[in-house]
This record gives sequence, structure tokens and C-alpha cells, in this order.
Amino acid sequence: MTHPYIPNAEPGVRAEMLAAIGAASVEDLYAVIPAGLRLDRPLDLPEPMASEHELVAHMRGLLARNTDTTEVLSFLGHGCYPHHVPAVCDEVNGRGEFLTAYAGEPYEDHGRFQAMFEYVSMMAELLEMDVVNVPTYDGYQAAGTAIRMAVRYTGRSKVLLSGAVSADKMSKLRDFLDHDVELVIAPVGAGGEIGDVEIDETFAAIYLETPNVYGVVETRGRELADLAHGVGALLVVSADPISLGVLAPPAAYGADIACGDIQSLGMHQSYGGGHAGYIATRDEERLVAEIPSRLFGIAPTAVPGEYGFGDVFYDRTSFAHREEGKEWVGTAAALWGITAGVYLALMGPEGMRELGETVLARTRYAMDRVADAGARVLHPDAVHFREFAIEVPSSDGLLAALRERGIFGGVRLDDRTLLVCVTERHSKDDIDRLAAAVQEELA
Amino acid sequence: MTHPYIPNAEPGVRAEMLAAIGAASVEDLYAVIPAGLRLDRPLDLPEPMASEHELVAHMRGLLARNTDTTEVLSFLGHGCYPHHVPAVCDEVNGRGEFLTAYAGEPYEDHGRFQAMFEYVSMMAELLEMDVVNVPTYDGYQAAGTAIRMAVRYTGRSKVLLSGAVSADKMSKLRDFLDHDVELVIAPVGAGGEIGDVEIDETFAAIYLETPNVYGVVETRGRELADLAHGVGALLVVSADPISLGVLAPPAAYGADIACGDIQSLGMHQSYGGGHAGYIATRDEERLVAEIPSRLFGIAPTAVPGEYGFGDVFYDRTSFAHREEGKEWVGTAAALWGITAGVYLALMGPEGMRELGETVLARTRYAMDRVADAGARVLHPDAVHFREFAIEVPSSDGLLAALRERGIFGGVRLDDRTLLVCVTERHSKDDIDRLAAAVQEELA
Amino acid sequence: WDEPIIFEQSRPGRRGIAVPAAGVPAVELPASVRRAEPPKLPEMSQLHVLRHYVRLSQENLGVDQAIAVGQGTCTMKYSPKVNDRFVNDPKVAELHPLQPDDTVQGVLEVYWRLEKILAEISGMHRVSLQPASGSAAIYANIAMIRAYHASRGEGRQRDQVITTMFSHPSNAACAKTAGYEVITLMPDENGYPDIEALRAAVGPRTAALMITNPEDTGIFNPRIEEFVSLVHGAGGLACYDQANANGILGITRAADAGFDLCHFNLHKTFSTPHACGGPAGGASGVSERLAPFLPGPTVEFDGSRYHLDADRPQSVGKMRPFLGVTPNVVRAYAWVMALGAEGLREVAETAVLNNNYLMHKILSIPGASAPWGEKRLEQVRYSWQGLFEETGVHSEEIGVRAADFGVHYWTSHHPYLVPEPFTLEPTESYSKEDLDEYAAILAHVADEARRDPEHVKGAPYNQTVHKIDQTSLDDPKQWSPTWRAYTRKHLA
Amino acid sequence: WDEPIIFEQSRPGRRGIAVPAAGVPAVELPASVRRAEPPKLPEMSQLHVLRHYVRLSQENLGVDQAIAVGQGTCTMKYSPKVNDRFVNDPKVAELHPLQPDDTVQGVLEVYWRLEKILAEISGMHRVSLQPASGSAAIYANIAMIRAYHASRGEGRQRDQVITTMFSHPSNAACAKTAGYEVITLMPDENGYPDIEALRAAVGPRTAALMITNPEDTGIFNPRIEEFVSLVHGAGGLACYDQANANGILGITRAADAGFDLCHFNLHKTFSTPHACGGPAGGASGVSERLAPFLPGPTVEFDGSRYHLDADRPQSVGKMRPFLGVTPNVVRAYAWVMALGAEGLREVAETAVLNNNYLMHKILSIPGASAPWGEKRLEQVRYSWQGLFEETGVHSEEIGVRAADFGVHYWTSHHPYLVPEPFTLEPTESYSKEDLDEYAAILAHVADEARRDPEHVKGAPYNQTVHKIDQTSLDDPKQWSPTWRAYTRKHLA
Repeated sequence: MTHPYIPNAEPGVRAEMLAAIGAASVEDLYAVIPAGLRLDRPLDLPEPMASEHELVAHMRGLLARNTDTTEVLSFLGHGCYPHHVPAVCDEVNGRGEFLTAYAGEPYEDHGRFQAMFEYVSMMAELLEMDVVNVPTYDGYQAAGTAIRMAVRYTGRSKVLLSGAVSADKMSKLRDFLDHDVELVIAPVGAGGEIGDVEIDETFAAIYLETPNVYGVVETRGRELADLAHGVGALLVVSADPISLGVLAPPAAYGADIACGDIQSLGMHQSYGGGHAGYIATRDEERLVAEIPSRLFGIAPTAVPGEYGFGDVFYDRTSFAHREEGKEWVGTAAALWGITAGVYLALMGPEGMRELGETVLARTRYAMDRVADAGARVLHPDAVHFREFAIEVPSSDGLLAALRERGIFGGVRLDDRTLLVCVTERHSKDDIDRLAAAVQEELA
Repeated sequence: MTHPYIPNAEPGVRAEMLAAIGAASVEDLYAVIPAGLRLDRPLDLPEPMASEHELVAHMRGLLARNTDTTEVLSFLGHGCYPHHVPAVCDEVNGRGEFLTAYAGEPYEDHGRFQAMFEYVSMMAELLEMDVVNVPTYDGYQAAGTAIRMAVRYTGRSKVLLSGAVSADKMSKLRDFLDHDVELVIAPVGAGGEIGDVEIDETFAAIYLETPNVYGVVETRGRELADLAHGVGALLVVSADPISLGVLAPPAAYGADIACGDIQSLGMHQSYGGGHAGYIATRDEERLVAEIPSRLFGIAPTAVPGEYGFGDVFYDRTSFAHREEGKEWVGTAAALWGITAGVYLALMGPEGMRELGETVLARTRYAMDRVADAGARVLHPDAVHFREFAIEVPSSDGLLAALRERGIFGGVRLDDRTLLVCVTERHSKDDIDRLAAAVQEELA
Repeated sequence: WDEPIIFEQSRPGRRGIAVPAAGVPAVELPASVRRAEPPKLPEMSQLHVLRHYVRLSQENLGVDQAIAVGQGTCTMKYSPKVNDRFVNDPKVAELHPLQPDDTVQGVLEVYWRLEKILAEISGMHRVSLQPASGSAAIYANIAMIRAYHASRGEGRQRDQVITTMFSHPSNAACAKTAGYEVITLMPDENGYPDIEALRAAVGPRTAALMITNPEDTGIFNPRIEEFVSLVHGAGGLACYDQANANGILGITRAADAGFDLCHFNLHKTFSTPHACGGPAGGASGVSERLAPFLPGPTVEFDGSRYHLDADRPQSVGKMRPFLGVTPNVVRAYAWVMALGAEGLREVAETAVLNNNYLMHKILSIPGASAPWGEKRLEQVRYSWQGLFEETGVHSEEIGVRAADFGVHYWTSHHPYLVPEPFTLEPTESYSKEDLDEYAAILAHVADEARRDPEHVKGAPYNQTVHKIDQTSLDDPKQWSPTWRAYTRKHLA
Repeated sequence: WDEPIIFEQSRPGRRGIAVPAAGVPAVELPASVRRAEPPKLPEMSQLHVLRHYVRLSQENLGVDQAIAVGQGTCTMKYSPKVNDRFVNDPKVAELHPLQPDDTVQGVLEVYWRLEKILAEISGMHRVSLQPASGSAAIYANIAMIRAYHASRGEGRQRDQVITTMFSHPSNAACAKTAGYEVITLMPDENGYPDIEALRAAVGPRTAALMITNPEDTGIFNPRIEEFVSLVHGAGGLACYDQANANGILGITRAADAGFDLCHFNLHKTFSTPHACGGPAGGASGVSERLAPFLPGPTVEFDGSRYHLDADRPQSVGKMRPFLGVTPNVVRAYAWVMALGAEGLREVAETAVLNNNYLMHKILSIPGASAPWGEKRLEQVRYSWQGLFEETGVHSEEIGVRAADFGVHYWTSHHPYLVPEPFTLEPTESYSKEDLDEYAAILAHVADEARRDPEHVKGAPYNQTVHKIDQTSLDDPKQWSPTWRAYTRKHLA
């Protein structure tokens, strides 16, 4: 049988084509590969599923061994968040025209250019910055690149990093930066915010996250911006855009570069498959020049009033100049950018504000209820958005006990510390259920 | 908040529009409805779900109380069949352009006309008949209408019906026909096929099903066609199109009208939501004149070589002539027609043949295994396609026992008879599992 | 796209999908039932089948892309995408209709709840969700009417059904199919169904009045209660075609005007997608005295558990296989739950406001009119008679030319009582800006008709195909309702 | 569609979706962190947001609609729809990446199995599926190379990476980002990377050779083993860019030529959809000696249970959040399982046959050439130099004009070593008829260029927009990478 994915595997057409090119067999076409390099046996792979039904049955059998977060009550966050994904987001990113397109020109792929331009434009409004990149891989990469941008911009090689960053992200930043950037880690203050810091003219930037790894909203952004600017350094702030309906955007307190992950804006958790990173700056040529990603801009066409699109300042990129470009650019996470655009257009300013208020309020409610239940809530006086840390006698013990009750209680930070995540998907009842379970387990 | 589904509920725009039409309020527009008919209270409906997330949570909660057939091993059929639904079928019928369109003209809705034309054309090849309708609701309606067509065509009002028809379908046929058509029920023969029948010149038609309600393939089609034609009556045959890769189409043994349900061709079970009916005839004007449904035909356009589409013989319909048309036509199940077309195009002649062979073989295998397990298989010598009946000490008892083992064992026909359905989705292992369970339960 | 007919893309040996091999001994078929020749289906790879249909879909206009206010009487509203999610879930899609009741409690509860909701909206005692569509619900209602009269021994005597010209043709056609003689009331000079004609028609032979209100013109009949009384007075039943109830949700109810039966279309008022013409969904509502005749089974709730009740001796029986068009029942339920009582009223009010606003814009186009004045609820049947007299361009031609600008309208059912008709119904889904754009397009085309009528008559210019020559479609020697017929007649 | 920018469709007060109200006491934010002004996001109803994006999608060309053989180096193949089903299932979509291992046994098994499969296909010892894309996998490979040399105390000494001009730019760019000096080998007169240049470049400073084979020209370097030996001889590592392995699946393997590292792109060879440019998926394969440096965690199997192993002291650490781009890992696995060893080989052979067939057709067009002869595997970098010399029409202009006929091609990466380049890669997904049609379109445009070059230069004529004036895009005073910048600079 001719495989449904390979139309020209049909023997008749294969013979016709070979005849047309004057080859006796496909083997002839491989003559260029030396015999010594030729694999002389079939690949040793599992037996294929001969029919679509059998493939479906096989995959269903495998995946049935997962318990997903709609089947339990999950308070897991720590970089991947269970916000509600509007059905329209799934509808748009499921359309084959977007899902299976790639890198066409602004003519036959006008739709992609416009959708992406609109995504960066909506992010720009949320961030109050004029320049936003076509998404990079994720918030980790965005942070790494934002810091490198500051390093290149200032010509300095020391960076002060907030210590309130997840261990995994720190691992990525070390790998990405360590070989030529000196990372100085700022301690976490008692209140959960970044502690006191000192920098001098050798520093390229201060890097801050808000809400930080403990869910604490940093309140000293303006002070840090002034501190950085005072020594000619930049303030780089990583912020989850979903918080910006209620929280001030980094630009409002003086940040020079904003960055972060957009998974919250309409992407499913997908076992870590929904990430994409944004980088934003003001419209200053020297700063824009340091962005490695593509930038899509609006441009006039031969017809007055018509909007065309194209690459802004393409010369920055490795596509244009290989190793002479800024870092590198390649396929990253464009479809998640389009999706985040759909999300922001659905939400509008009011939706973003209400969502922020709901998350703030429920986070605080959860902190109070869990504290009442006997867990020690860390940084209780700080403003929290979506996450908070608690101290318990045994992280593993409590998590295991909660799991017995159908609850993923949080992410283990260490033997005694857990991180609990609350979004608009967690109803008051859900939170009460967690608190009641914690109370019984800790009693 | 302005409801997301109602853009002009926004108070500002509402006021603007009222001003434009010179109305003080929407109430003014209802002035035509007498006060006595006005509802003077809000409707007493459940509290709505204020947000999409809450709606999703509510619906998920409700639907979680269903156990679906991917969670158990189901041998249920009896008019709704668990064939594999190719992903491409879902993809096509999920596209908004088809899903949310309705009844446009052959210009801006060219795609729908062509897709529907192709569906009827593929059915025509499968059925070896030149005329196939745009789908009616389901196989019940198709049978009722096919019989009425014969009645109108012959001007007679007696019909001989095979007794091997499901009780539900018989109920529909009685309701639809009884008031002016005399239904004579032919007994089921010992072998499971239609028994000996006699008709005369007062009969409009013989109505036969194959495979019939017991899964038995009727082998005397030619004989019945000759019998009917001998007295100037028609042979009407209901056949599941999915069987026609291996079974002879009704036209091949002389049927004048074919009809049936197309749920097998790419529709999910959907708790009975995947049905659509087909009616096919030869291209004889007098017969075509009796079809109530729309017929889509190909037609030339102003540009040579271009294919346009349009309604064939529209004058037949109730759209054209109200009660003077043939029965009625309205919205039925068009999208399932398009989907069945996708299914047939994916399968091709070879796929249909292989599928038929697999179903035939596995049905026979299941009959043998279940017989070995101690159940009495009815009509063991007949050719079966997809279903067979078994006799057991207690239908309810065996079904309940199988359910404990995660098996929906079959459809209860009466206290001691069950109907078992086997498709290409049932692997040999699945069948062995059923047989082993039956054996243990009957032991 | 210049997409060929699918058969033209076939190449022997290709396949779109693979099928499981039997894996058990094959069965030899007797020659009498064995297919002799393989069917001439297309042979294509999977991508090519997909591509073909994706391209065709792009040559089609749905609510998801278009300003679909032109399909009057059809209530082309937004079908929320989230509701599709529910029905694509295996918890709906993979349910067999004959599963034990206790394995389908969720879906039974949805049926039960939607029945209660529709009963409250209509004021009716019970509602069956079995009918497959609006017309099927009309037929179910006729069947119940027939069964009711038969149960009272008046089955033979009452052999007439009265309907009105601006009620959907299926009222007349279903009644006829069910064996009734049909009497059709014409509109009076004000556009209302003629009450004197009703008085003349009604009598001991009257089985029922089947009437739409507001009618397809968008005109609400203020004397509807009187119509119902007249029929009741003669021993007939009154049946309300509420296929389109979009303008009166929460405003007025079938029961309050005295109706014995009514029906809704889930795919109109209740937002389930129109799907190129189905699968649809109907709901038949009945008063207490008609309840015994409802199609079976019904969904009952004993306070803790839902179950199917098929033991209903007076029932008309099955209208279709199984319980109903479940996916659309689920969608309709979810739609109501997203709106609630207040939301439904907002739907109705906005639909009526949108319609009156659009009417205001349309009537400002020279050559357009709305016979019988401007009191309309959710839709209007307009006329281009003025424009036609001036330019010789027919309404159908205006519509085809409008398609060049990405919109569409429907004229009306036959016969064209309103000359050169077009019927618009903007529903609640469209924005003021959409309505402005739509009206501007019609104004532009009307203007074109005046300046260059031949140009309009030559349309379309901007569609997949050009002007279609319809003559062959009614000629038995030429018509080609399938490719098989076409190749035989035209390519042989 | 003439679809406005989304901001132009906004009207204050409208909403696309509703959000749950808090239902618990509100939190007052201190002024220092409270947003002062609401963001100027669009305000639209749900249907209008959907409609906007549906229309934009229809202005885009995906594999699902087009003959996408023109995006050479990108392996634009069919992404089976059934695989999307798996990843849209809550059993994948609703998994949190930090769930306990025993609640994600299914997905861990998929990772584990795909690792084994890719290890067999490449001959490598282990494979990491963490990298987010091909370039990210290149970067991961560089990071491992760096860690390897550092572990041997040669980190500072080995500060050069050698690559070739026809390897993807990310090899050079990632190496540079990782702190390496980059040496690029140019092709020799036969189109092969110059082995003499390699001899000259290699030495004690050599950290690695990063090389594609066949290169982006489709030319397989037959002396690849010698290249690897030369680098090994100098103590360097050899790293194989197999972003596009489509022509050699089951034919030849990275390990067999002696490579220490390699990478695959799941979205090229392994069929995951390109998604307008990601999410993508990368896989880094390494030999045993590099295995300790793999990004963590890895998926391990103890015979009964899968678990994550993060305790890997020499690991380069995290390349991205969590384990990998899971949906694409699932899709790639399902794709391989639908094909098996024999199927994969059929993929490779058909891709190569299709390419050679297409080359045969393209080279028959006057003005088209394929520098360095006709020995190609899965793709060819062609040149319109002949046509340009004759007509003055550039390759880019030919491509834009071809778009008017519904196809697209990509020229090549900069710099244009092949003059007036275009790069075609037909993969295994297209039919002979597709290839014939594609070649016919290019032949038609080439002919047009000859007959009426200005017409070709004026293209497009049949697209959403007309010829774009690119000048503003490189001018800081005018460029408008967002609507915010545009309104400030051009609409103020």
C-alpha cells in the first residue's frame, strides 16, 4: 500500500519519475554517498502502527497513563501557569493557515505579518514601550538576551541579578552568560523583595523580576532604575504580562528593557510546551540595534492608504550577517505570539484589569486561608501576585498527603518550602478545599 | 459589562443607534406587542456563568458524569456505529468556513456547493446510481421518504417491509407512513434473512435492509427486485454505505431506490448526533421528480471550462411550491455530507474494500469466539457484516456482569437476545477479551 | 483557488488513510452479494485530500468571516467557539446513544436542563429535543396534533391545517405530507395575516393553525391571541412556529398567547452553528394536554438520577434515531448558560434594535422599500421594486453583485409576494459598524445599478466562478446531479 | 479581505471575553506598583476578534493549502492532522511540567521512546529533546562542546569554531554568542567545503567543526569522514547540523561518519508544523563521551517506571524551562510510529526522487541553473543569474510574481554566494502533479520576465497588498515596529 503521507511512493509514479530523470533506481541518486557511510541494514525501530486507528489507540493508551490537571485540583505554577485559555485562542492557532505556514513573504503571508505586528503592538500598549520583538523561545531566553543587550549597549560585563529567580532560570542564565559576563547575585530581602544592592560604573545592568520567584511584587523599581541610570547602567525587568492590567509596566518606573514569558496569555500548560519570550525597549536606535529577533514593521505600499509589512532593521540579525549579527535568530515561537495577540484582543483593557484584580484578591485570600490552616506563609506583608511560598514541616510529606486527596498542592522549593499558585481558575471553593486539606494534614 | 456575544449592548452605541432611528428606548420598538402578551417578569432561568472559565468548569463538571466509549470496551451498535473517524474529517468539518455557513449562493459559497456535489458524486460511485440527494436528517427519514417516493411513483399505497428492521425505525416508519400507506411486514426467515414474500399489483414497493437489524447480509436482492418489477413495484433497499467496498450495491441487483444512514462514514457517535440520510436513484426524470431534498448539479459558467453549481430541478421542492412540492425540505445534515465525502476521498476504493474485509472477518471471528464461549449465536450460517445476535440466559444479567469488567457487551433486543457490534476498531484482542468474559460469566 | 473536481485529482494506487488489516481469517463472500467492480472513488494522499477541502472551505463564507446579516429568517448569529469544545470532547463525541443511563448522567442532565429552560422561555409544559431540525419539529408537532385528534375520535374529521403565507413553507409542506389539506391565509393590506380569511377557514375540519409570529416579514401580529381563540373555538389546536424567536426572548411567550404547541430551532435562536445546512436541532414544546403525545423517550429526573422513559403509550413514537442531535443540545444549553435571563433579554432587545437601525439605513437607499411600514421586530423583508422599475436590475442580481464585496443576502421563499424581495436579519451578533458597512455596500451596488445596470447584471466578477448558466439544471437530458451523470452526459 | 489593523476596530466598552470576578475581598495596591493608565488594547466583541483572525489566516499560505516546495532548507512537509489531536488532548495540553513523575508516565514514555528512536536514526548514544528549536539545539551543542573542553582543562585554549558557508547561519552565530571565534570555510570549485581550507584552519585552538551535510545546496560532501578525522586529529569535536535530515533517514548516520554531536529539527524532518515560525523542536544527539554534559533533566527508565534525573553534575544545565517542547515531541513520536523503519526510508528516497525530478523540470527552464552540477539529495539551490542577465529581473522579483499564482519560494541566506538564488525542497509530501504545476508556474513567470520584465517587477497583482515600499523599515526616524510607534511617528 502506498503510504498516505507519501504520494509518490506509488510504484507507477515512481517509475515514471525515474524514467523522466533517466535514473534506473533511487539508489543511483545516493551514489554520491560513499559506501562506507551507508547504513547496510534497516533502522532498528519499533513496528509502526499500520493504520490511523491503531496509531490513535496506541497514543491513547500511552497518554492515558497521565493524570492531567483537569482531573485533580492543581496549585502548580513556578514558571508555567494554569490561566484560562479562551476557546478563540485555540481556534485561531489551530487553523492550518497559521499552524502549517512558515516563513513566506509579506505578500502571500500578509496575514501572518499583520497578526504578528498586532501582537507586538498590543504588547507595546501593555508595556508602554514602542519596540517589541517577534517572540523568542521563552522567558529564560528573553532574560538572557535582554541582559546581553545591556552588556553590548553599555560595553560593560558585570550584571547585578536579583536572587529571587528560579533555580532553573538561574541555570540557564549562567550557561548563557557566564563565559563573558560576571553575574553578581543580589540577596533576597526579609520582605521577599530584592535586598539592598550596590553597583558602580562597571555594571551593565540590574536585572529584576516582578512578580518574583516567590510571587512577590517588587515595589522599588523606580529606586533601582535611578540607581542603575546613575552609574550609566540599564534596568532590565522581567514581568509577566498578565499582571500588567493592574501592575505598573516596567517602563513606568524607568526600566530600559522589559522581558518575560507570554505563556500566561492564552497558552496551555502542555507539560512546558507553551512558552515564548518577549523583549521590549523604547524606540532608541542603539537599543533596537541590540535585539537579535526579527521585528515586524508597518510600511506603505504602491496603493495609498494600504498597509504592508516587512522586517525592521534586518541588518541586526544573523540571517543577514551570520556571526556578525546580534546573537542568533531562528524559528522560535511565532504562533504563541499570534495567540497572545488574540488573548489580549479578547481581554481588552478592562478584562486585563479585572483578571489582575481577581488574581491579586484570590492570592491574598489563599495566603490568609492557608495561614489560618497552620502553614507559615513567607513574606506575608508583601504584595503577592499569583504565587506565595509557605513553610511546612515537610514539603514531600504534605505534597504526598494532598495528592491522596486529589490535590497537587504546590511546587517544592526545598525540604520545607512550597510554592503555591492561584489564578482566576481557582475558585474560592477550590482555595477553601486546599486550606481545609492543609489544616487536616498539619493538625 | 458588555456581553462578549452582543457588541451593541454597549450603552454608548445603543444610545447612538436609538438616536439614529429616533426611538427613545428599545421598549418603543416592542410597542407592537400587546401589553397582555408581554411577560411582566424576568425569565426564571438558572444563574448564568459569568465568565468563559466558569462555563467551562460547569460543563466539564456535568460531562465528567459520562463514561465514554474510549473508557470502556464497547460493542454497542444497532444504528450508531463506532467506526474510526479520520482526523482529517474532523479537521474539515471543524473549519469555521463550513461549520458556520448556511445557505448562500453558488458564488460566495462555491466551496460548499462543490464539496456537496463531490459528496453526492462519490456516493453515486459507491452506489452505482446517478442521482444522490443532499443529505436528509438520518437513515430513518431516508427510508420513510424513499418509500413515499415509491408510493408516489407507482400511485399505489401498499408496501412490503422487511421485518428485520429495528423497532425504533419501525416506529418512525409507522408514524410517517401509516396514515395513508399500508405497511405489510415480511417475516424474518430462519436463516436471518427476509422470509418468503408475496406481492401483487397493489404494492408500490418492497423495502429491504442489508445488512439487516441482525447484521445479516441479504442475499436474495435480485430475486426480490425481479419479484417487485414483475408487478410494477419498486425495490427500495437500505444499505449502510460503509459495507459497499465489499458488498454489491443495491443497484447491482436491481434496486430502484437506495437509502440509508451515513453516520458510519466519518461521524462520531455523539450520543446519536452524527446521523444523516442518503437517497439515491437512477437518473430517470419521473423518479428524480419524487425526491424532496435538494440536488446540487454542475453547470457551465460564462468562462468556458469553468465549473459552476446550482440546484437541479428545484421545482420539485417545498421551497419552490410549499405544500405542492414533494414532502418538505429544510435544514438537515449538510455538514455530515461534506464529512462523508472527505471520508470516501481518504479511503478510496482500496480502503473501502480493505475496511469491508476487516469488518467481515472480525465479525465472523467474534461470532465464532462468542459461540465457543457458550453463547448461542443466531443465524450462524448467514453472512454477517458488523453485527450479530446472540441468545443468552439473561440479557440484563450478562450486560451487567460485563459492565463490571469495563465492557459494554451489546444492545439488548429482548430478555434473552443481545446484538453485538464489531468494527475495525475492535482488535482481535478486544474480541478475545469479550469472549473470555462471556465464557466466565456463562460458565 | 482554481480547485478541480476531486475526481480529476485521482491517481490509481494512492491512499489517504490506512485501514487495520483483519488479522483473523478472511471471509469469502458468495457471488450474489460480492461487489463486482471497485467503486470509482478518488485515490489521493492524505495531504491532498485535506488541501482540497481546505481550499474549498476558503471559497465559502461563514459567520466566522462575514457580515452575515443577509440570510433573513435564519438568525445568523455567532456560535461561540467554546461550545464546540464541549461537543468535540470524547465525553460527548464518543458516547453511544444506547449506553446504560447511569453512564450518561451528564448528557441526560443537559437534556433535562435544556428542556426546563425552553419550557420557561416558551411557557410550555414540556419540550422534546428529539426533532432533528426546525422542519422536523414542525412535523413532530403535526404528528402530535394528528395523534391528539385521533385520541379524541376526530382524526378523520379534522383534515385541514391552516397556515399563513409568511410562515415558513415547511408548515404547509409538513402538514400536507402528514395527510392534511392546507389552507393558506394571505396577508391583508397591512401585512398581517387576514383575520377574516381565518374566520372563513376555521371550522370542524380544522386540525390546527400553524403560524409564525413575527412572520418572515418581521411583522408581529398583534391580534395573535384572537387567532388562537378562533381556532380553539372550533376545536382546533394552535401551533406556533418559533423557528426564529430571537427578537422576543423574555418578551412574550407562546403559552401566554394560548398556543398548544410551538417549536424552536436550536440553530437559529440558540446559536448552534448552521453547518452549511445542518446538522441542526429542533425543539417541540407542548402544553399539558399534548404532553402524552410527545416523541419518546423522554428524560426524567427522580431527584437523584436521570433516566430515559420510553414507556409512553400515547407517544407518537420516534421522530429520528435515539434521543436528539446531542451536540447541538449541548451547545444550546451552554449558550443559554453563558447569558442567563438578563442576557437573553439583551439578545432580543439588541436584535430588534439592530434590525430597526439597519432598516433605517436601508430605507435611506433610493429604490429600496419595506412594504407594510416600519414596525418590525427582528427582521425585515425589503423590496428592490423601485430600483427594478428604474433600472431593470433584479434583486437576485443585486445580491450576486453584492457578493463581490464579501457579503450575501437571501431574497425570500417563493412565491415572491413582496416583489424583488430581500430579507435581512442582523441578530445581536453584529456591530453598528458592520451594519453601516453592509448598508453601504448595498447602497453602492444600487448606485451601480443606476449608473451601469449591465455591469451589475454581469456579476460576479470577484468570485471563484463567473456567472453560471442555469439552463441545464432543469433539463433532464443535461442535468448532472453527480460527476457520474456528468461524465456520462457531457464527457462521454 | 481588506482587513484593518485591529486597533482600528476598537470601540470603548466592548469585550471579547468575561473574567471571573474575585468573589473575595479586593487587594489595594500601593501607588508605586499600581498601573496608572489602562493599556490601550482593542475593545471588541468575541465574534469580531475571531473574524479578524480568521480573515488574516485566509491571507496566509500554509502547507495545508499550498504547494510549499519553495521554502528550501525548511522541509515543508505534511503535518498529519491526527497528531494535532494528541497534543490538543487534555492529557497533554493540561499537564503541568512539575507534576509528580508517576502522574506523567505516558508523556515521559514518549520522551524516552523518541530519544531511543532518534538515537537509532543518528547512531548517537543519547539525545536530549530539551532544545526549543534547531538553533537552540545548535546552541546546546556548543554549550556541551564548551563544557567538554573545559572539563579537560582546554576551555581557554580552544576558542575557535569552524563552520562552512553553506551551513545554516546559526552555526556561526551561536558559536559567536558562546564566545568563540568563527572560521568559515568557503566552497571549492565543485561546491564542496574546501578541505584544504579546513586543513589550514584546524589546530590546537579548534573547539569544533559545525557542519551541515548535505549542505543547504543539497550537495552531499563525500569526504565528510575525512573532515571529521582532521578535526579529531587536532583534538576538536565534530558537530553535525542535521536540521534537515530528510533525504538520508535510514541511509547514513551521524555516528557512522564519526561525529560527536548532531542535532535534528523536529519541525523539519519529523513533521511537526512550522507554526509561522515556531513553537519548533530541537533534538541534540551526542556520543558517549559527551553524554555527561547533556542538558538536564534526562528521562530514565528503570524497567518499570520512567523518571526524571536531574542529578547530573557535569550537565550544562537548563537550555529552556522544563523538559522540552512537549507537543512537538508527541507529534514527532507519532509521526515516526506511523511510518516505521521502512516508511522512514521511503520518506528519504521519495524526498530525493522528488527533488531530482523537480530539478530536471527546473533546469529545463531557460535562464535557470544549478551551480555545481546535478548531484543533489533533498534540495537544490538554483540560480536565476542567466535570466537576470537577460532581463534584469531579480530572483526576489520572480518570487513575488510567482506568489500571484499561489506559490512561494525562498531565495537563500545571505550572503548570496549563488547569484540570484532560489532554493527548492519538495520533500516527500508532494505529488508529481504538484511538482509539474510548480515548475510550470516558474516557467511561466520566467517567460513573462523575458516578454515583459516591468510587469514582473511590478508584482504582486493578486495579493492582499501591493508592492511594499521597504525604505521606511530601515530608517529609525520612520520605522514602526508597533502600532504605538506608528501612530506616534506617522499619525500624530
